[in-house]
Amino acid sequence: MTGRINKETLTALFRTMLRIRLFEDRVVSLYPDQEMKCPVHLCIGQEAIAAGVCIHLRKEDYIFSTHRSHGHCIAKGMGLRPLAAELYGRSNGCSRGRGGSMHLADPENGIPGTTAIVGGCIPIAVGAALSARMKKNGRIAVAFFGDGAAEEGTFHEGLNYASLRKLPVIFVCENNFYATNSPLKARQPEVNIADKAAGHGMPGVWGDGNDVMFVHDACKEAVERARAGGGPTLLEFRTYRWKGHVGPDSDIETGCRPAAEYEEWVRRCPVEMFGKRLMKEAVLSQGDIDRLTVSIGAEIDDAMEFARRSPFPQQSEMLDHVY
Amino acid sequence: MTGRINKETLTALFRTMLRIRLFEDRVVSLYPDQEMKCPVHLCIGQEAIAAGVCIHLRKEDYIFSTHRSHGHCIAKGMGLRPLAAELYGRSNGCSRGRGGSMHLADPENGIPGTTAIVGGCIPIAVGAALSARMKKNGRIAVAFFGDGAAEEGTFHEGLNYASLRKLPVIFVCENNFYATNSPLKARQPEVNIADKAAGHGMPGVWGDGNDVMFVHDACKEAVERARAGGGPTLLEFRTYRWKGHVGPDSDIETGCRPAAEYEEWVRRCPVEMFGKRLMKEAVLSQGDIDRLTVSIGAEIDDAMEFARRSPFPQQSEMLDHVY
Amino acid sequence: MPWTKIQADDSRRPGIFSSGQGVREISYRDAIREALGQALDMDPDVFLIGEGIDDPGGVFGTTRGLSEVYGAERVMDSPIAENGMTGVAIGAAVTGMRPVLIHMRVDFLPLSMDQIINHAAKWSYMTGGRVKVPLTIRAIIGRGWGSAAQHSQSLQALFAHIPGLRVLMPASPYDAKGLLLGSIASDSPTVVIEHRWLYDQKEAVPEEAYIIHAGRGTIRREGTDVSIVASSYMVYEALRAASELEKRGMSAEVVDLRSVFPLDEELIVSSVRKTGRLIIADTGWRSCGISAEVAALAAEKALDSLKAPVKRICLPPAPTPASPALEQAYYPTFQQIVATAREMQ
Amino acid sequence: MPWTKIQADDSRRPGIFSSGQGVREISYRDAIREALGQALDMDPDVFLIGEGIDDPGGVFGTTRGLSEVYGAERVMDSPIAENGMTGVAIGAAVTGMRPVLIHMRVDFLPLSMDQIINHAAKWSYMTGGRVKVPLTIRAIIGRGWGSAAQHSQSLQALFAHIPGLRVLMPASPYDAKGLLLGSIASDSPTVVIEHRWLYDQKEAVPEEAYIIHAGRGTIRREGTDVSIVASSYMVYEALRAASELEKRGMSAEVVDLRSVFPLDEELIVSSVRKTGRLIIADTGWRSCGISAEVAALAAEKALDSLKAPVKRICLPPAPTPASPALEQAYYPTFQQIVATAREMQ
Ligand SMILES: Cc1ncc(C[n+]2csc(CCOP(=O)(O)OP(=O)(O)O)c2C)c(N)n1
Ligand SMILES: Cc1ncc(C[n+]2csc(CCOP(=O)(O)OP(=O)(O)O)c2C)c(N)n1
Ligand SMILES: [Mg+2]
Ligand SMILES: [Mg+2]
Repeated sequence: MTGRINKETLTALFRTMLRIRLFEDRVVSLYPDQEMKCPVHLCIGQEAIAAGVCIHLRKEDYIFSTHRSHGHCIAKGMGLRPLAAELYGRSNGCSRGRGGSMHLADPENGIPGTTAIVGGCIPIAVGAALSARMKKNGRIAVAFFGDGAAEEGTFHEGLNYASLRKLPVIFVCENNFYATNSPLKARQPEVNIADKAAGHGMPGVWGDGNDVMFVHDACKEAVERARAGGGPTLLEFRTYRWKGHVGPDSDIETGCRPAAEYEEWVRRCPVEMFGKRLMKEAVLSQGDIDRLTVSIGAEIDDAMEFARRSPFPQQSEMLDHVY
Repeated sequence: MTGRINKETLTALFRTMLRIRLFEDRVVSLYPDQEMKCPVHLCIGQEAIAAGVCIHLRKEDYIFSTHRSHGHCIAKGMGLRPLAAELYGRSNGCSRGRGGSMHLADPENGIPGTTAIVGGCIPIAVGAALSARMKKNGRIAVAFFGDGAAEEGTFHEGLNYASLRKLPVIFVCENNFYATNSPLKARQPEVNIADKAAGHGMPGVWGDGNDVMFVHDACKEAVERARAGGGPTLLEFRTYRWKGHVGPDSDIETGCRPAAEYEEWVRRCPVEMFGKRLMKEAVLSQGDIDRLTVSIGAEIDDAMEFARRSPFPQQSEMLDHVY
Repeated sequence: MPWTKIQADDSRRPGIFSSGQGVREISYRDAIREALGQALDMDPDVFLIGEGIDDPGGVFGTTRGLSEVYGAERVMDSPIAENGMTGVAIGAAVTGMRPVLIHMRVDFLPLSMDQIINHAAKWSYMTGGRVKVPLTIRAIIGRGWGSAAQHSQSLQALFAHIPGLRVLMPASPYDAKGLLLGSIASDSPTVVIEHRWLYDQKEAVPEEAYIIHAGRGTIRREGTDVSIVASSYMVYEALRAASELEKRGMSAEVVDLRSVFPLDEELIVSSVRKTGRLIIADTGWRSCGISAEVAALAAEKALDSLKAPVKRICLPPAPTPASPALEQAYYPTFQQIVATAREMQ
Repeated sequence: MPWTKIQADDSRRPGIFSSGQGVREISYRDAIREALGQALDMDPDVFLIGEGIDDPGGVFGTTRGLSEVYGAERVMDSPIAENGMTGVAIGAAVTGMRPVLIHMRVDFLPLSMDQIINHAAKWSYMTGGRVKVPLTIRAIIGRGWGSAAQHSQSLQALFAHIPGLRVLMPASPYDAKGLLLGSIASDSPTVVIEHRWLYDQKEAVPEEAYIIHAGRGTIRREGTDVSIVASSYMVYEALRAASELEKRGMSAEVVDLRSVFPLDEELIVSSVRKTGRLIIADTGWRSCGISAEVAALAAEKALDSLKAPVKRICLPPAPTPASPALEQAYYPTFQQIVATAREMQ
């Protein structure tokens, strides 16, 4: 099943998912120290999407994302040190401490920025694709966003323009069935989000966002289409976030979501499912995974340590970077 | 063909179309006097839609419209006197001279107002439908808007919510293929506007907006659905405006639109086509039509005379009606 | 119209944290929730709508439990579509309802500026007063814990610029209830801006419904040497500054604007005339802000009594930084007010 | 970067309608079109986008012919989707382009407030200065012939409140060209607000490209008795008022703000210090408007030189009426400025 994809790619996919998971797990464990003084929107449970999409992107391709962007940034190549330092509000954070978890940026790695305004990044990604077209630099752009964003006008305005101009952009909707604590069915009629693509004259695909191979394949096609001048694609990946909307705690106890629903999705852990599959197909051994876990753990140790040792921005710099 | 509809209805439809046409023709002839000191967006060529939709509405049902709303208001029951007085900026105009042509209102006839912000009226109509639902008064709401409005986020936001809540609202898109001088193909990918309904889980229908019988039938179904609690419908009627975007002149000479395209649509004049059909099917005679023309002409004479004789608002009233 | 029967408090009542004898004290949060419940009780045309207002958090507690009591048809969750949903609320308002549209953050209002500025604010005027828009929009100013640039804006000035709107900023629980009820009772669109840091403030609040009209400020503390004109959270910094100043022999009067549009010009001018010194402390930015309007008012109507240049205490001209090191310095405190007042002596 | 090679005019050049010897005079409209053409010539990263900008009207002539010369890939028509298209322009800007986004009316900007305020204005700060937004937004104030409430707003104050933005209001053809080029050359988002009634104004304008930076006003006419601080169309009313006042023995100084955010504080303050009287004439509304900010500045920095209360001449607090009978009274003219100045003597 995974055989048509080479071992390096499969390992890279798994490694990215595991890095995201372990990084966020560490955020969970360190957050109670109250040293990361910013809201964190964790993507634990959704790692397959970031990994399966970004594997197809070049360093110079663009991604744009939302309040829930740690995973996307890690998958796109942001270092864990600048990421951690940003969460700790330090001056060598990826956004020099000005952005915090919700506003990560790393232009050298194709991350011009993320925005915590729902739907905000969608037309911006379209503009990056327009820029790539005008500069003829062969780049493509990806917008990551949630199911909630599909309700915003900017979603449709962005799709309409991308399709009109056949721009090299991919719309990746991570449908985790909730926007804060509002369930999808309280916000949208029963239509697949992917099926909104047809109204804008572009292909839309939906499927299991916890299956990294599905994500990989769907996105591969979209990337090929974009690079070949075939225009945009809307991808809807169904998934689930394990933590509450914001912060390190689960919101199941507080009655925000049904426990059974949560447990069903945890059983379908994207990292574990893929790890098992790779072991079953002898791509990786348990030993490989253990070693990977240890080395990533060390990298995270280093990143967090780096962050905590780093200086804060100076108050005298308050007005820097405004213009 | 028209036999299934009774003579009164057919006559009413024709009469409404003719009233709109003759009223706007009169605006064209009087406008050069420079006494109607406001921009006028004429709907000459598009009359079948206003007539074919509003025939199904009760006095207490709501319509909301745009900068191009004379026809809708006439079809919904606004008197020609308050309409004319508004165009002349008089204090007994339908909006007491504050609104002008772009902001007509007549709440007693189910016209809470019109807005010249493209797409602005769409969610407002949805809200009126929500209100009707909450008040259980059996009313429905209609939003009239152009093809350009289908590009605005408010269009999709409005449709999403109407469909989610299955509200009694009908979205009537008058697709005249232009937004100011921008052709549709410069603004939207090639997708029927009606087909955007599917993405919002509601039925969408498109067809000839110059054929009042088609408009009548399509809207009848939508109204029945709305009244029966079946939720909203998107109707796309294809039509053409004979005049320029704004003002009494044609814009063909200035190269805004191809002459051949214009002529083709003028050949398909909705009023003339329907008149001929009614004569052919012996619903009306040429004499009937002539008499109608004369009596409407007299009504328009009266309205314009009324308007010109009416007082202007007082400067001391500048701050009235702000709150 | 049940609204005409409610008592209006036009007294420019001074108390803050006034704990009357035997009068129940409740929090700003609960005062808001009580107002909403009473509005829903009194008038079947009132409904609440907003993203997640029916969830267990209940907009920081201000709507908690209301959906259970009044049902999902009157306390409605909403899609994430601010401009569209504002239009929906306007459509309901122009056809006889009294919607209360609720936003978790002021920062989401820019998405709905079109419907607020171009539609809600102008509908009455554009229809020659034939159609009113009895719409209340609640939005909350966020602050702290790295809320950062997009979750902590204080944008009252944008609304206070637009004729047709009214803009209220309650600082105390008593006012939160009265101003909110006054806004729901009003036939005009009103933006009520709350502050996240005020929700735990407690004060004696009458149980019955009452109304405070827009356009009336109040004196929170009388003084003779300097007027500190503040609103929302800055009223507390101003009061703290006044206490501090008293220790140093300077008597500060604290004016709480409550209504930032329209302003209570009479109250502000008479305070400035009395003290001859004016400090304005606002939660927002300076340029074309509320502080500019109050300063301009003084320059127009109390110039001859001014003994010292007017001073404004606002946010620095930068988006909100995320880092705690910068965030702390970003927000002005009573200390700045104190230092400023002392310079003016 | 071709932009560093252009001459900057930091002279606070006074002339308006200055007809130099043998220097070509062109209209405000043509000055804008020339600036756009030169920007497109100089820098392949510049492009223009907006609803109908390629149509025969060409945004009241300011883009006429440009799509023929530069092609539809650089002078682009656009869907009617202001927030989305602003996002598109921002996306292009953060990835190395210099878009000029064009709106026929200021009134359409409220639809894109989210992308302007929450995104364009904050992107540089939120990314710690790593990513800039070299975006220019042009929008035009409409007036007259029943433009009414939704087609004649003058909303500069809403943008002038937001750190991260710059807001320019050229009054003269020379400035229209220089400020627009300065805005395109700048790495920060800039809102350039033009006035429909200025398009036929003519002035000597150099053929070569030049830049005027944000933050610099200019003295249009020197005087000693009163400072009339104006911008955009009101500069002309101010100049006419100054001539009228001269006849009556009062010497008025006319300050053209040009940049309403940031303001040229030094220039304003020194003028007020000189004359001791301040009238502000703005095209917009009063409350929290540009006029409030200028008045506040005087109360903060020139209080001791003020000989009379500051006066503001703005629109009445109402949406724009359609009726010509009201429209005429709605807009203040030089006569009001004259009457106001005479009262201040
Ligand atoms: C325009 C806007 N409205 C509301 C919010 C508040 N808010 C923050 S995240 C969120 C939910 C977003 O849901 P979704 O897009 O599905 O993303 P998820 O959090 O599920 O990843 C909301 C409503 C916001 N940030 N921006
Ligand atoms: C939000 C907004 N953007 C732009 C405009 C300028 N404008 C006025 S009418 C119009 C075209 C509208 O086209 P369409 O919706 O197809 O209606 P039509 O005029 O063809 O009836 C435009 C762009 C506006 N009024 N509102
Ligand atoms: Mg979600
Ligand atoms: Mg059209």
